[in-house]
Amino acid sequence: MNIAYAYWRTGLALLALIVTACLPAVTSSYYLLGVLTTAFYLAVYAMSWDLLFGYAGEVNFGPTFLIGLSAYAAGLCNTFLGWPVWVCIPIGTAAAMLGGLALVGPALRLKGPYFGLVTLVAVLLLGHAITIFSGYTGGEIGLALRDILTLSSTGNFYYALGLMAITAVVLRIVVRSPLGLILEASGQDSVATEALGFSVIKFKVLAFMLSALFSGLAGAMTVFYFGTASPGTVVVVAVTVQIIIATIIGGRRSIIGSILGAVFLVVAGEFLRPLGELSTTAVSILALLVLVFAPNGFISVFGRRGAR
Amino acid sequence: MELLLQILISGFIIGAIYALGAAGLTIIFGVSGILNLAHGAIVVLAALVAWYCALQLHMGIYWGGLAGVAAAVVTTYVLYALVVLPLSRSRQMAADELPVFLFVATLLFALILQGLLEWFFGSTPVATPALIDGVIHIGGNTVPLNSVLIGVVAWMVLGGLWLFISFTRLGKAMLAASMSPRGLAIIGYDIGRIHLLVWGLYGLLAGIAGVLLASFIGASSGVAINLTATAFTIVILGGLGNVLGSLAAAYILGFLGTLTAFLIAPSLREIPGLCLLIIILYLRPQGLFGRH
Amino acid sequence: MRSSKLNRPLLAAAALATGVYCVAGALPDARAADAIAVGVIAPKSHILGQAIFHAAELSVAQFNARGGVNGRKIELQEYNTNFSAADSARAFQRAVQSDGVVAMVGVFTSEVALSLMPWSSRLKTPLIITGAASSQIPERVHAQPERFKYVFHGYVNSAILARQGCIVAHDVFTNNPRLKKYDRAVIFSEDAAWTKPVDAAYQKCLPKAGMKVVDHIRFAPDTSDFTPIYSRIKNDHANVIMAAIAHVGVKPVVQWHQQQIPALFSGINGQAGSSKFWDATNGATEGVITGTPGLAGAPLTDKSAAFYAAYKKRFHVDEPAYDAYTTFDAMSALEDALGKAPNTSGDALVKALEQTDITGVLGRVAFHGLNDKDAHEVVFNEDPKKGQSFVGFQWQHGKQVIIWPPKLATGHVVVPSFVAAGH
Amino acid sequence: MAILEVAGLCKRFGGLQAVDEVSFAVESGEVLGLIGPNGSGKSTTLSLLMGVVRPDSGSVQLRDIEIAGQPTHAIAKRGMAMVFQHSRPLHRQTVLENIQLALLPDTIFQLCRAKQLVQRAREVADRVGLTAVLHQHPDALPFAFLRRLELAKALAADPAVLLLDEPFAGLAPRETREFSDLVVSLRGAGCAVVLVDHNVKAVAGLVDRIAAMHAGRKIAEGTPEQVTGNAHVREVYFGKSLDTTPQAPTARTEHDGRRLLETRIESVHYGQAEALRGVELHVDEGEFVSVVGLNGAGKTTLFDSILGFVGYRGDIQWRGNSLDGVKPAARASAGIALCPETRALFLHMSVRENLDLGGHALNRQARVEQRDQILKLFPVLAERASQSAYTLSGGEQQMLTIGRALMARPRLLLLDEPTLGLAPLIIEHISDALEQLQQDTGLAILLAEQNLTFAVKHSRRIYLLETGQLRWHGEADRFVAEVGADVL
Repeated sequence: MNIAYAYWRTGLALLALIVTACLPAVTSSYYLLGVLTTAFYLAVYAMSWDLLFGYAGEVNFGPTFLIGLSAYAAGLCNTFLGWPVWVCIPIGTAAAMLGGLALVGPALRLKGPYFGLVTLVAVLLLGHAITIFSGYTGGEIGLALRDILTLSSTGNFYYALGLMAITAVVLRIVVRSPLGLILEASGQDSVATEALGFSVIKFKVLAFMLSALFSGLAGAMTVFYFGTASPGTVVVVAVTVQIIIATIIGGRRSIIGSILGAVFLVVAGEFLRPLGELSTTAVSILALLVLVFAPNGFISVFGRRGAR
Repeated sequence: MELLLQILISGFIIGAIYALGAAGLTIIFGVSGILNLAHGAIVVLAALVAWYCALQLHMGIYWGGLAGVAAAVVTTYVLYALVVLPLSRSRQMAADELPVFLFVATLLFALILQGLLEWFFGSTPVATPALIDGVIHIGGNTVPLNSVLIGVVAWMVLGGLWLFISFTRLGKAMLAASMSPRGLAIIGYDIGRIHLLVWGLYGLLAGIAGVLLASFIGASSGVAINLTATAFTIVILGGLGNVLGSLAAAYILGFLGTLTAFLIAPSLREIPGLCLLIIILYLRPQGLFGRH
Repeated sequence: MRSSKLNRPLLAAAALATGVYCVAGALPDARAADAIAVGVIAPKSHILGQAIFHAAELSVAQFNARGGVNGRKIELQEYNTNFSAADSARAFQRAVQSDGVVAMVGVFTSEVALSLMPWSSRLKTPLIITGAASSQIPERVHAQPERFKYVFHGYVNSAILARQGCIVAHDVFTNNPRLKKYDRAVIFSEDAAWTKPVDAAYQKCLPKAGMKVVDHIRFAPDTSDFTPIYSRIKNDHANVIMAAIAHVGVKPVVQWHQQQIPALFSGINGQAGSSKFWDATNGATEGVITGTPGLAGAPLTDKSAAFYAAYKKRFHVDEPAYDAYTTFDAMSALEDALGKAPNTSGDALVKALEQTDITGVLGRVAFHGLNDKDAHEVVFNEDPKKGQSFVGFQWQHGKQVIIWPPKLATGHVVVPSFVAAGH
Repeated sequence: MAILEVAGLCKRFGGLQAVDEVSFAVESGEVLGLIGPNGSGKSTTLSLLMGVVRPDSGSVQLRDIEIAGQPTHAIAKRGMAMVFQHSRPLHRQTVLENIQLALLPDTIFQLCRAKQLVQRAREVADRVGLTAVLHQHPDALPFAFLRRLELAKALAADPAVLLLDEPFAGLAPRETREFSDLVVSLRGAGCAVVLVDHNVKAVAGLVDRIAAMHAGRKIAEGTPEQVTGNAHVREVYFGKSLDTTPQAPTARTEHDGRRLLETRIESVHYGQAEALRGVELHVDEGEFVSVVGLNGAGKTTLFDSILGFVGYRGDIQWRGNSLDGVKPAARASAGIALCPETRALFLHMSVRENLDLGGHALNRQARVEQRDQILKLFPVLAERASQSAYTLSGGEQQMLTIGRALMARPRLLLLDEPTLGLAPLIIEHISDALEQLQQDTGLAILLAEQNLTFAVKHSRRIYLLETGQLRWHGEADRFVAEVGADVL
């Protein structure tokens, strides 16, 4: 271990954080802050997803199952029970973690795309449930919340930045720790990892719990940022697609990669707005190009060894 | 009795269209091991092009349909040449990660295609004219001749596919490739060409399914994802790579949905299918009719 | 090896920071022109979205030609919702915080409309929703007037539409001496939140209109095959389908026609209002009856015909969709308010909008007060002199023929042969 | 006192009794070799011991504690460790970190590395000779080091019993020796070792005892000499008798001596592992040549190179022309037919369809003629012509594989282990068919075999392939005398 190198890296990450945190002082564009707020929440989704996909080796095509559970649990608590935001967010997160627990069973039994399909179906079922119970959930129209996090753009920016920073730090500590080592090993070859004396189930449960924790937090905070919870923002497959694209074009198995990917995705979408209705298509084309020609993502462009 | 007959007739037509779409998907998986998420988008493309050519360019329904199928085949080759081939040859990822990358890449392709379709044709649903007008009465049920024709055409195409696979050398080679690509290579077949053939055939089937769909119930860019999901459910239920299994699964799913809509509530139509899928995946991951 | 390792995070961080600051630099913070920016927001790929953009453009062009707000022109900024609540929220922020937009008009999907309401209050910018019919819009404004006072609803809510559907049905076919009795109705709704108040209103008003509700069917919005549903309707011996559909449109109508279901297709049918519906269904819509705020320049007011002519000339479109009319009237109200408000602040505009009383293309334009049940919703009345009004029409030979109200009617209702034969 | 005692272990996969009543015992400090041909159940036995696969019945006692049926990690904690044949180290971590992984406790409450962890990892690395590469990443290491890394991970927990699954596969001879020495050194540490390999010879110098397996059963146990001398074992490995002198030259028709195939392969690599090195051989027209060698020697790789399925350095010539850049399909069409060890049949197609696909390049009439000829050669296939290939017995499938290859009227037939897992009677049958074939058509055959009897009986010349290199080359008659005894 090169201690100086580790310090360097921590220093740089801190520098990037400080630079970003100073942004509200530099720019008077609340709009930019709004864009970045969305990007930061997406980054949290992406990091949580990557913990499962990149490290634990689980192809989860239903991150919005966890996000949606949390968003709606928190939203319902706020709308119908009138509980304050800071109570609803933990409740939502707990719902997401229960959902994560429910996914562990299939994850242990099924491989790769098959597990992916189960998670996809879980999302579809959640969507159907929202429609069926539209009396409570508001169906396709969505749920209007009584409260929001804060009115201030700067405030929302710092909430999102804070969550992203905490997520990044915690996940980074986890994946760099002995725990992360075992997690990665069990994702790569669960039989061999078992043979080294690790009970893989325990670590898979942990991975799902961590992923659910952060995507749940972000999901609940997202709805309190928007002021509404609707399938279009937290459940539909399009959101999943965004998360997957952000992770992969940023560079999987990399915390900073997920952040880069998410920020790129959102900011590129804004930049390409002059293209009108083709802007989303243009972003997809860009993402596809990255995927085909640099499958290891942006992060590989910055001189990192192939993440095999 | 009348109700039962209605369920049977309705299930027959819907099942045939489902089967048509899923047959191509499952062949692709059998031969190349690729789960193509752009499926729904390609089906919709065929439907919209057929509609556009038939009505906006006044080419008539038959030429329009042909144009739709041709568009699907061309797009399929574009997908193969620009996305699938380069990724399969890429050395930048571990071999076991390739399926996931292909999965995501086809998903992106679907999004791009969907965006372009929306831009060109708009997102409003459209339906092509009926191929023939009139209705027939079967046991007290009114059935449009067009629906009967669609069911018949779908079955004829499925029959043609069966004939192709069972009785032509190329078709047999294709089937053989899904059992043992290596076996095919050692007897002197160029696997690359077989892949080209399979993707072309897939485009053809998806295109025909799209054109029939446009005539039967209409299509819009928004339904692409649902079409993909349905086709996937069928393919997984039937066992990946198993054409006959897909056929059976298409009918099981078609009848299950129709029965639910008839007997319980139309709004719950999709749910039994999804639950069945989860149960099957859990108990029998190789599908109801999977071989392996 | 070592150096590239060191470079990676450095480069990544640098890229991130540069990217962020590039965006900061690239986006203008404020507008420098003296024009007043007004935003219009809708999905660009959809017919209903295009109608919103067109109507707003036409209104602004005419307004600016008349001299604008004391010489200041209005500049229209267009935003795409992409049907996504998240995209729309971002677009709204951009509009207000970056493009200096003072008010926003548009939106026809309820999900997007409801998700924009909190942003309207947060950004203190008036939002006039011109396409979505959710009754939740006025309900929420009514429930939290302080918070949602910036939101106006330039279209009537779905409960009113349902009641209007009953009235049209009653006048046109239930109580039409020329026709056999059409009095057994099935409520036929897509399973969505917006249809719940519609269904409730149908349950109440259909018996009043002389019809018996024989069944109530709700189906999934992604239903592809309606055969089972139509079988049930046939088994019910119903002869009227009172629809509440918007997301589905082509499929039920095409299958109704193909399977020759012996029941009139009436009620709320979001897509059938569009002139392109004939092409989209290949004429299967022949005989479908529905209502819409404005149609073919039906002369509800003295402005209707001029708008219709100008719209057709400018955009080469056969027929403006319903939300072209509502958007045009909302824009007129906004232009009026801009002229009367002391400044362009959100609160001043809200005050001015609340005072609106002008004649639009659909009738009088005025908004309910915050204390009314339909808070900040445009006033509806069957008499165009008292409020926004409504026509009923039927698709006949590729044309939308007005069949209600009688004094505007350009034709009579025609019962499709397979419906008539079914009795 | 035995530290590991296995009694009556059984495992069934569908219709296959993979492990059948296997019993043995290993003591501390003892090395037991478990040998057997492919598919004899030895690897499954290891999996059963480790708990990767649950046994149907039987007992496994480790230090007198019953562990059969327990989960793998529990068995590992009781002192069992295993080196898998195909393992994937963490590629983004260094060797040192990979070893640290194996030293970690099984708990989720560990966010910091314990101080002594690195020290212990270094010690383990030192024990297996990885000290020099501690800070390198696995994908930068030669294959032999990866094997050592796996050994290091297995040794990290100081296991009482170490299971090694084909530890020498893919290693060069020198590397094999070094690795053997490592294993021997474990004996001193009181560790019991169970080692699986095909090859008696490779393990002879290192094991105390050998248990030989065949078709799921243990057929012999004893010292290497005892097992090598065991008649049953010899029969399983070499057929009825090794002493068969080459038969009358009826099998070898006159060949006109024109060169058909000539390989000058410098090397073939699979990732880090070197599979072939310096293989120069040739086959003349009408000739019957064998490449003999045990499993893992590189025979299949050689055939794959000839058909162009794997990349190679060097050159392969077909009738005087280089095959460089020629695709597999074109090589097959040029007259090289392969019968792979896996058979690669189209299992869900009928026998006739399989044959017809083999002759796809012929016109209809020629195809029918050729098919009739092959059905005459293998009459049993004619009876089963419309049955699906998967319903055939192993022998029939092998015949079908050969038949399909012959449908294309090849000049050279590559036969990869045609006798594997087949009953002697069937082997006789195939043997007769091949003889007749050569007589009738003058086809050249290149056979890869570990069944020496079969190879010696038919071939004119024999190449001996060992760990990817040619060890010996000569006339078949000289083979038994010069190297026969050495091969076992």
